[in-house]
Amino acid sequence: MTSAMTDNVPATATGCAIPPESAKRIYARMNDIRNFENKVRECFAKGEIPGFVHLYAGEEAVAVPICEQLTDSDQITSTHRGHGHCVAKGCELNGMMAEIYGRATGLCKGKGGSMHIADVSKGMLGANGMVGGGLPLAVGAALRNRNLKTGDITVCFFGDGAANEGTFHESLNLASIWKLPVVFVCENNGFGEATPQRYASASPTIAERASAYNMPGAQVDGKSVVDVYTTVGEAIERARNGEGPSLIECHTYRMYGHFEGDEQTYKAKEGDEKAFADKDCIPLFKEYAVKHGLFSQHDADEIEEASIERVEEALRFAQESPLPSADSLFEDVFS
Amino acid sequence: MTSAMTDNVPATATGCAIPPESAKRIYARMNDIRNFENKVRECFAKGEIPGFVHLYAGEEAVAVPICEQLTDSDQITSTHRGHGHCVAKGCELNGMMAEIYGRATGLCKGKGGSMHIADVSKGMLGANGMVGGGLPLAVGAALRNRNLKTGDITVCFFGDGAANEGTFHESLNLASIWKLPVVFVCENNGFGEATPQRYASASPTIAERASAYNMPGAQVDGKSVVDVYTTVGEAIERARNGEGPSLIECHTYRMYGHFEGDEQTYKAKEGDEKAFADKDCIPLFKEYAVKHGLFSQHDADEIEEASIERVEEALRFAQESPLPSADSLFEDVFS
Amino acid sequence: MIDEGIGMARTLSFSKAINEALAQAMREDETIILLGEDLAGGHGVAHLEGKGAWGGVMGVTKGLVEEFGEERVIDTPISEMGYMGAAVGAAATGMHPVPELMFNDFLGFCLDPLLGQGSKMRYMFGGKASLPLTVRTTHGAGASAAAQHSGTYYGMLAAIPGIKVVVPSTPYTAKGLLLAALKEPNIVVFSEDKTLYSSKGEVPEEQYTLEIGKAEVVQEGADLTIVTIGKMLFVGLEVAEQLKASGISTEVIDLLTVSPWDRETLEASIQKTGRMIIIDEANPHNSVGRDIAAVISDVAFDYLDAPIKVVSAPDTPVPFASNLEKLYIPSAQRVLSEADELIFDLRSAKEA
Amino acid sequence: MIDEGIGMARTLSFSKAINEALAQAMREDETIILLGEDLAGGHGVAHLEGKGAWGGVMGVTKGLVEEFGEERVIDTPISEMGYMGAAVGAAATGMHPVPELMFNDFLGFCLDPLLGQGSKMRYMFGGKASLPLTVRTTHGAGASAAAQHSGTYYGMLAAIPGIKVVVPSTPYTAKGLLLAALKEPNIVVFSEDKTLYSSKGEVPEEQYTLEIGKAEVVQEGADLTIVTIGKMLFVGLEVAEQLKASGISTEVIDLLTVSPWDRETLEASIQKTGRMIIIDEANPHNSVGRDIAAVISDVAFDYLDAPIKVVSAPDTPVPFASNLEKLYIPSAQRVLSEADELIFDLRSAKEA
Ligand SMILES: Cc1ncc(C[n+]2csc(CCOP(=O)(O)OP(=O)(O)O)c2C)c(N)n1
Ligand SMILES: Cc1ncc(C[n+]2csc(CCOP(=O)(O)OP(=O)(O)O)c2C)c(N)n1
Ligand SMILES: [Mg+2]
Ligand SMILES: [Mg+2]
Repeated sequence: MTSAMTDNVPATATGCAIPPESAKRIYARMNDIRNFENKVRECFAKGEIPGFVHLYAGEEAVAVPICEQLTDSDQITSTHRGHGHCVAKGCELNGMMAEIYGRATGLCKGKGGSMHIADVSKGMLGANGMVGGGLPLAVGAALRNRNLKTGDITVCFFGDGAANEGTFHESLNLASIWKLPVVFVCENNGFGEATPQRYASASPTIAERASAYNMPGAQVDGKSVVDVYTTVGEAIERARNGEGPSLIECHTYRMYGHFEGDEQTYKAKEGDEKAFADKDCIPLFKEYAVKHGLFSQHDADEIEEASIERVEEALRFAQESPLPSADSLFEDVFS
Repeated sequence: MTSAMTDNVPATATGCAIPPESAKRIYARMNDIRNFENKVRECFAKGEIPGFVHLYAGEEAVAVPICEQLTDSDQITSTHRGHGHCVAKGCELNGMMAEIYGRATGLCKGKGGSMHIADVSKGMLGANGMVGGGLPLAVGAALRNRNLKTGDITVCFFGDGAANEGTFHESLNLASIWKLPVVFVCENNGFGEATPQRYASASPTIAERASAYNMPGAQVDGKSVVDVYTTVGEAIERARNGEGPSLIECHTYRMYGHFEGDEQTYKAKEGDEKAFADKDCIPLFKEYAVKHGLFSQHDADEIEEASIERVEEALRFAQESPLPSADSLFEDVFS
Repeated sequence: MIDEGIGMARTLSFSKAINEALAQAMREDETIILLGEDLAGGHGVAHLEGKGAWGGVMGVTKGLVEEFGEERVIDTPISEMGYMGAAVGAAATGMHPVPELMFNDFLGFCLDPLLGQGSKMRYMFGGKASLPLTVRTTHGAGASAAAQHSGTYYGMLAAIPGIKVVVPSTPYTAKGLLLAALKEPNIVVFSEDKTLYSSKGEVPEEQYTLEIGKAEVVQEGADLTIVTIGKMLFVGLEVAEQLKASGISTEVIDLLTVSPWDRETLEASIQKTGRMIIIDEANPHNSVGRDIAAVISDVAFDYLDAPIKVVSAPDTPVPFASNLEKLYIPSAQRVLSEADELIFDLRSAKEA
Repeated sequence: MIDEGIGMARTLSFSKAINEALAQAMREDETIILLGEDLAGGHGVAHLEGKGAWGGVMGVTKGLVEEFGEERVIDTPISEMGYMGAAVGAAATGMHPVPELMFNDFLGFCLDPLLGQGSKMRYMFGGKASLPLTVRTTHGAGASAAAQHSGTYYGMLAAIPGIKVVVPSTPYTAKGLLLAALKEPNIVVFSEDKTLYSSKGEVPEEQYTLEIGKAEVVQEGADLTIVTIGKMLFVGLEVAEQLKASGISTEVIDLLTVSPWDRETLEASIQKTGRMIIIDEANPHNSVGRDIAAVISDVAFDYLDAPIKVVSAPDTPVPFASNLEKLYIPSAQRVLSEADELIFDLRSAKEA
């Protein structure tokens, strides 16, 4: 691992490790997440979507470049803010939108909703409404990878707030003593609900907790696709080589509220926090990619248009899909 | 705090901070624990005591010099290996022995037994059969101390094994962000049941985990009364002064098995571990105390005799005490 | 703001009634502290100094940090086991903590302080500890919150010796029961149906307590007893209303305390009516509803004119899709169809 | 060592029967892994290399690490939430983990993986996950282990949709049910009464399965049905024996699976006998015993000659003192006294 892993300042890009094909897919998926989320937000405001909806918008540069480096048989665990992880891991937008609409054609037949979208066949082990609930699951998936010697690895996404749950402690300790192929990715967006991370966590950074588990820890600018790609890429490499787990803290920020309806009075209106909030990872990446010749402006235009079309199509699909049948209430409790 | 707090090698005594009166009381209580435990062991082997019995013998130099620096209104939380903490905090031997015998005159009317001896009036919040269960309780007691501004502090005893429970993580984090008057004392006896700490914990020491909670951490030779007295004394001082929590790891060793009946095949038969095991904190402290004039050999003889007599008396008291009445089965569920 | 006269009942929402009970009790008893996630919110944010960002995820504790400060309205990290255990430790040393578990579905993160520690402490210590502790939490489906945020688990807590469990149904019962809990030297779990928060009702401004362990006969009747828990009161009343058309006189009893539940009131009722339906939104097995049915079927055996019916959620997690969730929650229609024989017999008897 | 012939039943202890089931299943299915505290013990101790120090705190898993190695018999740190959650994650990705929760009293440290995650996963995912997971744990008073190590909490787990719960009573049922659980694609909690470990019984050497969800009629009878859970079988048999002297013919049914419990067998029995006593060592409220009583009182209402009696532990934690603990556990004497009316009537009827 580079020294960035233990450095206190976000790493900066030193070159481009991202192949052009990957860069295009990354850009497409970042757009898919943003467009999908904006659409969900719009339909939630119209009252078409019920329940709790936690949007990932603004954090695309975390999940997407990480999942780009995973195969379908690698697993990820997710959070209540899971739409982004789903898209990044390759879940179908149609099935996702239908799920959020509670339709029979949803990825979970409409029985899970926003907080539980899953597609195990894609290695997406489910959005998870329990904060900290995904960490032990990731340890288990990684244990399976170790025992069955499949070469698969597991990426565990969790928030800065989740890092104060006991499951964080137990899971990192277990993964370390068993040297499991897992990468713990903390999405530090500065808040757990309305509570700042700097109040809730005794340690200034989450990354520095890695040393308590004898594993490498690093911080990275979570708005930079390249930084995330590179640093987490090294951790993924470590995991694949059987060198054990790592903890990477990605500094990011929610574009919207904790959930839809949140007035966000706790967000800074000026200063460093506001400046960081205003950095948008999507145009930043486009600019970088075009400048470094990963794709052209024309490619970008095409990708953007196609993404909008996909999301429109997903919405149509969801809206036209049937509700689940009454019988399905009783199904799927046991195999 | 001294540099010992962050040093990787056990601190050594640099002088004697223990007043002579304290030294005598410490020596008496160490003897009380040892004699009490040996008696319990003997009576357990004879079949007079049922259930699970976890002996503290060998670890006296941890609890006693710490509790010597506490008042009756300071609180401690304890573990399944709680007899030593009880004696150190001033619980009556008669009531303790009667409790272990399940008699009506026991400190808990015979309803708690070895694993639940408590005397809230002495600030002893109970031996605790749940590994890691005491840590959050200590945070709560310390929160009470802070809110009611009583000047009391809380000492939380827990094992190396307990340091892998999520409650360790959550409790240290809470205590730190709220700057509570609590001292976390890890009794690292090298094992959790039959599992070595070096396997179960990813971090080589427990003390180094303190930095994840932004609090001072130290290791100390838990067989040395003076080292424990001094280092934990500083942490107690910190707590009393409102400077927040500390974590002290006391290296110690069980004289007997995890519980009575354990064959202890996992213990080393030679080498460093065996050498450390063979160091007996009680004669070591006597030697030190006599040499430094804290008390005389004659004082020591008297203390030893009186202790044996107290334990004999406690046994008589227990054996002659009545069983709890049948009605008491239904009592004490609610206030 | 509204009526200020003592003894005057104003119309308050369920959540405001709870808020008022907390504030009134906290003014009188400085040992009461609140602990939970975002009870205030925004702790440490400069421009919010002294003000909460949220006042609870559902706004129930709004304004309390402003009045009582951050030492008594304590925002916690997401550490349920830690702060619930701390509440037990604080209670054992003389405070009266009121931890909030945002959703009872998170019980899996903080059960030991309740099951392993708090509920057993007084007993294990031979009576030498008191646990004045009020756990506030929420339950219930109907908010499209899906399987992990919609469960009804008061029954799981009611199974534990050493814990009392209260389930209010209206703003009036919420305030009176919460004030009673805040005077109890025991662990009381106070479980609020999240879909009731905006419901309104008359609530006296001054303090009053409702006895924990006492059910309320909301409507007297002669032919059938319907026992309800929490929000199911309104389902029970709807059923009673529908049966009235057939001349059936229904006694509706709001259980209010699910542990210890009020055997006396229920027995008196069944001795009069001979028939009982219990409506409990929890999953069916090992539920409070079944507990009551088992006990009343035994002790009132000779008075029973029909088997006791328990109407509950199905034996499944809570589904997300709104149409399924609606089928999940017991409704008047479900009660009528599950108790069809009993009702048919009653109707026939009336007609005869 | 003992008999080697296929189909031959040897006398084995309850714990050895469990051990044998684990070993046999692990030989055939490499996805089965065991996780728990000191299942082997002494991990990392040089002079124990490849050998366990303990083989489980009560010796149940002795010898397994020697045969299957440390990758499949995994000693865990004291991190119940971590390893129980890991078991769920491993199950969802194709393993069949067998986590051991040393005492069911520690449920408070690991409930979320069961309540919040595992039991709901398949449902929330619309049927797109399978959870082959067998949780072994222990329950029961009688070992002077006091309040935190003696509870009986299978009822709490049986209340959760999506979890099956099995309680074996004998070495034979233990082996057959555990082998069945190890073939199930669902979460099965296998709860062992710790005071039964040294009990002996006939056990075939080869593999066999007993159907999960099926009760066993241990003894047929015509006048009274006694339903027992786990160790309570022996209390039930003792009662039956005593009643025999009065000419009362008792059907004794060993429930074996407490969720889903075998309604069919119980209904058939009560239709024959008209009287039922259920013996369940759990605390009374919201227990499996009361669940059965409620359901059977309803569905077999017309067959009941007397109220169904549930004999259970009192509504208290488990006391330490041996004399109190003895009173705590349901005994034949307690059954006879709590069901005195029912038995008096039966006796009178026989004499008449
Ligand atoms: C066990 C549990 N506790 C509390 C909650 C309520 N809750 C939902 S999201 C959230 C904040 C999570 O913060 P963080 O982990 O930083 O993730 P973020 O929302 O910032 O992405 C909380 C407290 C929950 N869902 N689960
Ligand atoms: C929550 C919980 N998990 C497991 C156990 C079983 N158990 C009792 S003592 C013990 C070992 C504790 O080790 P440590 O904390 O180092 O304390 P020590 O016994 O060495 O003093 C274990 C695993 C328990 N009592 N509680
Ligand atoms: Mg966050
Ligand atoms: Mg230890």
